[in-house]
Amino acid sequence: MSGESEKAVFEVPVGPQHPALKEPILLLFKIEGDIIDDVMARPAYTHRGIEKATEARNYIQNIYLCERVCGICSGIHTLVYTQGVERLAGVEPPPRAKYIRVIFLELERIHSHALWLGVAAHELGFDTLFYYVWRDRELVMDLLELVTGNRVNYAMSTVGGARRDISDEAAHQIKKGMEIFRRRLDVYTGVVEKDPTVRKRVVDVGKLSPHKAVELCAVGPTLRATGVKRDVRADDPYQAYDEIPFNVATYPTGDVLAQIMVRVMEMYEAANIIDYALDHMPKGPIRTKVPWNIAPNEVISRGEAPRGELFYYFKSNGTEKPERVKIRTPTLANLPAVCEMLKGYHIAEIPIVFASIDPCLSCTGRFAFIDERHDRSWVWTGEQLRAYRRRYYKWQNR
Amino acid sequence: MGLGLVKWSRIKSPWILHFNSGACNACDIEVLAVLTPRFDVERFGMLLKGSPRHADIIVITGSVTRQIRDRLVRIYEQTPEPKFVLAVGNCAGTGGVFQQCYNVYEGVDKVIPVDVYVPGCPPRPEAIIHGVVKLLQKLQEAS
Amino acid sequence: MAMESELVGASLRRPVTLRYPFERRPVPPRFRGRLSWDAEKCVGCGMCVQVCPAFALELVGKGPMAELRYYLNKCVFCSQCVESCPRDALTMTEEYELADYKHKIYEFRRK
Amino acid sequence: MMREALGVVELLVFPGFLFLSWLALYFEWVDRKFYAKLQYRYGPLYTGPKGFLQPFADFVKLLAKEDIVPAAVDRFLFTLTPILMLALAFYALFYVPIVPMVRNVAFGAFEGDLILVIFVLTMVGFLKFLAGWGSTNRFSAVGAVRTAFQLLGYEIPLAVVLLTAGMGAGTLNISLIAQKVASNGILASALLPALAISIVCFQAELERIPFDIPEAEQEIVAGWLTEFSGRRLALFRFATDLELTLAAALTAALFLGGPYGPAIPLIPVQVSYFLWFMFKTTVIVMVLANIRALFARLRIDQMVHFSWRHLLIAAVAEAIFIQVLLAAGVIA
Amino acid sequence: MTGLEEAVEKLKSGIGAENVLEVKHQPPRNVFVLIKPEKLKEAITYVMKELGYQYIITISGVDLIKENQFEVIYHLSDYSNTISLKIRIPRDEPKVPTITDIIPGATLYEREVHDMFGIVAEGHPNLAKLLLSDGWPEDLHPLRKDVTIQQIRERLEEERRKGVRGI
Repeated sequence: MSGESEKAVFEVPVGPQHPALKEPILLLFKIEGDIIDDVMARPAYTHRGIEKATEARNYIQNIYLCERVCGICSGIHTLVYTQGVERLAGVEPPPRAKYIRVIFLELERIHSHALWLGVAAHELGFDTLFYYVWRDRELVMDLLELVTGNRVNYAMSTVGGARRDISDEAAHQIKKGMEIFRRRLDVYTGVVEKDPTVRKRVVDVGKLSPHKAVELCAVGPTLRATGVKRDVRADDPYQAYDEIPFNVATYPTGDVLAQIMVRVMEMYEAANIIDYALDHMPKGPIRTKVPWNIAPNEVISRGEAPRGELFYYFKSNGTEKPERVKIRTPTLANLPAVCEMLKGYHIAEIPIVFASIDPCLSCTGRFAFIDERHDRSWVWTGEQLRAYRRRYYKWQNR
Repeated sequence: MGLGLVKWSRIKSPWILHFNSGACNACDIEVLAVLTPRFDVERFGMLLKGSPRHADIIVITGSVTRQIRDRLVRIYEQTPEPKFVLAVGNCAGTGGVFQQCYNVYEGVDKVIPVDVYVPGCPPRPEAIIHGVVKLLQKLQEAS
Repeated sequence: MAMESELVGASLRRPVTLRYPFERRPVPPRFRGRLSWDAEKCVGCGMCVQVCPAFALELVGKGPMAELRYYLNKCVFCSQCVESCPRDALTMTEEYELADYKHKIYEFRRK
Repeated sequence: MMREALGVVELLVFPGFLFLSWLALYFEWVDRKFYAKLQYRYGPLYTGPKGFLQPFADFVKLLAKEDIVPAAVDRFLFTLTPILMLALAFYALFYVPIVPMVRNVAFGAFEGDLILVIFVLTMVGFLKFLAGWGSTNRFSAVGAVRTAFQLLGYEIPLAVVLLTAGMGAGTLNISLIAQKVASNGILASALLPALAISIVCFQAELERIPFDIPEAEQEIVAGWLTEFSGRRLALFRFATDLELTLAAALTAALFLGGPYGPAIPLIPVQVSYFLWFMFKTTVIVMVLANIRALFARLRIDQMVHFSWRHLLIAAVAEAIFIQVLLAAGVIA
Repeated sequence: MTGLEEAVEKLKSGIGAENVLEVKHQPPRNVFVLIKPEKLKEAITYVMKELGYQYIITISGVDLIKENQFEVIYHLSDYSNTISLKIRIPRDEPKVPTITDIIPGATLYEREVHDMFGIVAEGHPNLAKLLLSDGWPEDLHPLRKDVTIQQIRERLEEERRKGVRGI
């Protein structure tokens, strides 16, 4: 092992506050020259203790707590939560509610993927694309605001149905918006596919093999970008997804380009789903009543968040508060995969590869990855950090 | 005269550092949205900076988790004077929906001083700009 | 290079920027802003306090004469209280410019 | 006596320090405004008319801000590099014809000043490396190493194309080259490929997208600039603006004739110099901003690869092309 | 007979029907199967190898404080159907065998359960702290039912007063 220590290996910590990371996480890289040798992540920075808090609040309060597990995929969190509680109570939401849920979930998927595409462009240093995508994302945000009343946390799904209806006028506006958005999407697809500098940065970068992806239990677009056709919407359909025809987008190459293309294709697909759902929305009520106290039971609830599979496990105990709510977010499932993807690439590729799984750490906040082969930890303890700080930041005014 | 010029320049050139102290991302994407063409705060001379050394205003989103507390203090210390803190969202204000969770400090002001609170969950981008304008007003009034 | 035609378009068109403090856009119809309370309708049942996920509401006093205290900086603007209120005493206003130098607490009073 | 007094004015006011400072801030404004315009934004808007005073406000604010010197840095380098970089950028600008008032050439013009300016350009790059290295922060260090790598990439093609202009004009005096290019249409059109190459090289020198690798915000925070704050940061930013001015003025002078151009009727020749200079340099800055808006960032190895594989070969080909034209007597 | 019922029958024959204590279907595509703890690895291997499941969704822990037991649930899936294998282990001696050798993707979930309940996955290569802060006391497991949020907060404040950082 003496040979290894002679190599110029040095550690670069990235985070918890770093421009590439919109959220706090500590990534510690072992770098050999310019090549990443090993990755360690510590996302405890966003751990807030939500699972414990759910046990102290009633089912209604928990809707909004779970909505704020993650601000970007807030819709799917409320949906999977409310779907789970409905299953616990043995209540079926009315058909129209199911369609409304599907519509705003797909709108959310578009907004999330557009957001991600912008952030990915930003990580590549392509700020113009970032600004353009976000400009057009505002279109979707306006539609979401029109339908739900808020830009980000929609509070749209509730236990027993949907809280707000979609009027014919709103439906018309959504369709018009989707039409415009599709045209803009064509432009961006062209840019990503043709621009030489973008291609240089994304083709054959952050490769993941389908075998490895399945083995590390990756989910969602990260898995689909390796060509594995898995999507909870198709495999375990919930809400109205079994009545709506759609394709599961996959891309075979497994690099960052594939991650981008899968998400772009999903945006097209989501626009189609929205159009179809608006056309086939049944008339009728949008809510049913659900009892305040829920008898002892246990269920699981799954849904396809923009980032992959979202999973809730519920256990009720006959009171107004749940006995146990377990939340498994997609980013947690994808982090081992991204650590695998990063190895062997340049420092310059950290931002884009890490961003390529669309990390949503606030969801996760419960994870630290240490390479299991080497079984060594480089988590800096508080003491080490303070020593480093004392050494370094003993600054003075002049 | 000289002081007036300095004050004027401070009001006209507030550079921000975005710090996520354990937020749910909603406020973060709205803070980002504020920079994008629809709202474009570069109109006010605001630039998003990556290094705390270059920043004047620290925009903090999130309910300050226990793990991030020391980092927050450190970032605050690294920022050169004069510095201002904008707490965006109610998590940064009081903990919001995460009050009474075991791993949060319930607000940035429990750890470092805050100049302006922007309520909202998340605040609309307009509300964030309004918060910044309020902060600049405070600067204006301060002698 | 694929963006050049877009850039040319941008250089010829007006910016899309909303010059916010000087230019406003209408608030959407379902917007959830600051809470307001109607003393006439409230019967003090406390339902709103029970469902509030962020502990932003507090009943001062008991029964029909109870008054409401609203912690603006705790509210998450979910409007569950509005929905749960049996008498429709609560509404969400369109007010969103709420930034301030300190925490704001609204003491809703019966006249 | 009159001549000396004019010389002092030329040095200090116009087109000396004061005007150059104004010019630097003006170019930053043009750059930011046009970049924003390309992105459907306004850019700076409320600081002075159309945000014109924004760079000035940034500069004053940074001057008045607390200046933090981390304990681990090399104090000598930390203090020296911003001042030296500013001084060098100013120094080089006195050899570039901007608005020649007295002698019809740049203030410090002499035969061979092109070599000096090329040397200064290299030194500026080297100072960036020293500044980052002296900071000892990991991000700064990585940024510094990248600066040095990048220098290896663009420096030689840049020098080759700049000297090509000199070859074509038969002199190494920047002002004389500019005069020659302005009066010789064939030479000017033969130098157009060199203009394109030099713009790409200057984009790299100025560390702007797609070559902002040493400052890549998403990767290494602010690169070699990470640890600088307050006054030092203000000086660095100002020096970078001056570098932009230098790049624009030098490119304009060597390939587009700088301030020299067809006389505009009814106005004195100095005013026409001013108008031509402002027009040409502003267009160059806008082209630089357009490039900035058009690309994603390259990786450092891709950048060096690109420079050696494409830029250098193109630059040498251009030099040979000019030589052939000279030998064939096409360029008089 | 649906695919899942068939799968459960196969599982019963695979690990022995006497080791399957309880089967509870949650339509449409989930089943909870309570098995004996000592048969856990065998059951998971059977599900993964013989039934062709590839994917572990997560591992949930539940504190059954009244029975003085922990329930650990392994949610295995073939992306469409889910078999939730449950085991119950004594609260005083919270140990389960690791399954990382069968499913590499399960490492994080085992560590999460370790953090939250103190359930040790024996044989796990590295059970370091996952999501709790650096200065978190080793004996405090937040999701156990015998501590309330208030108690956790008080404990952490006390630790901080003692000088422990990172909480």
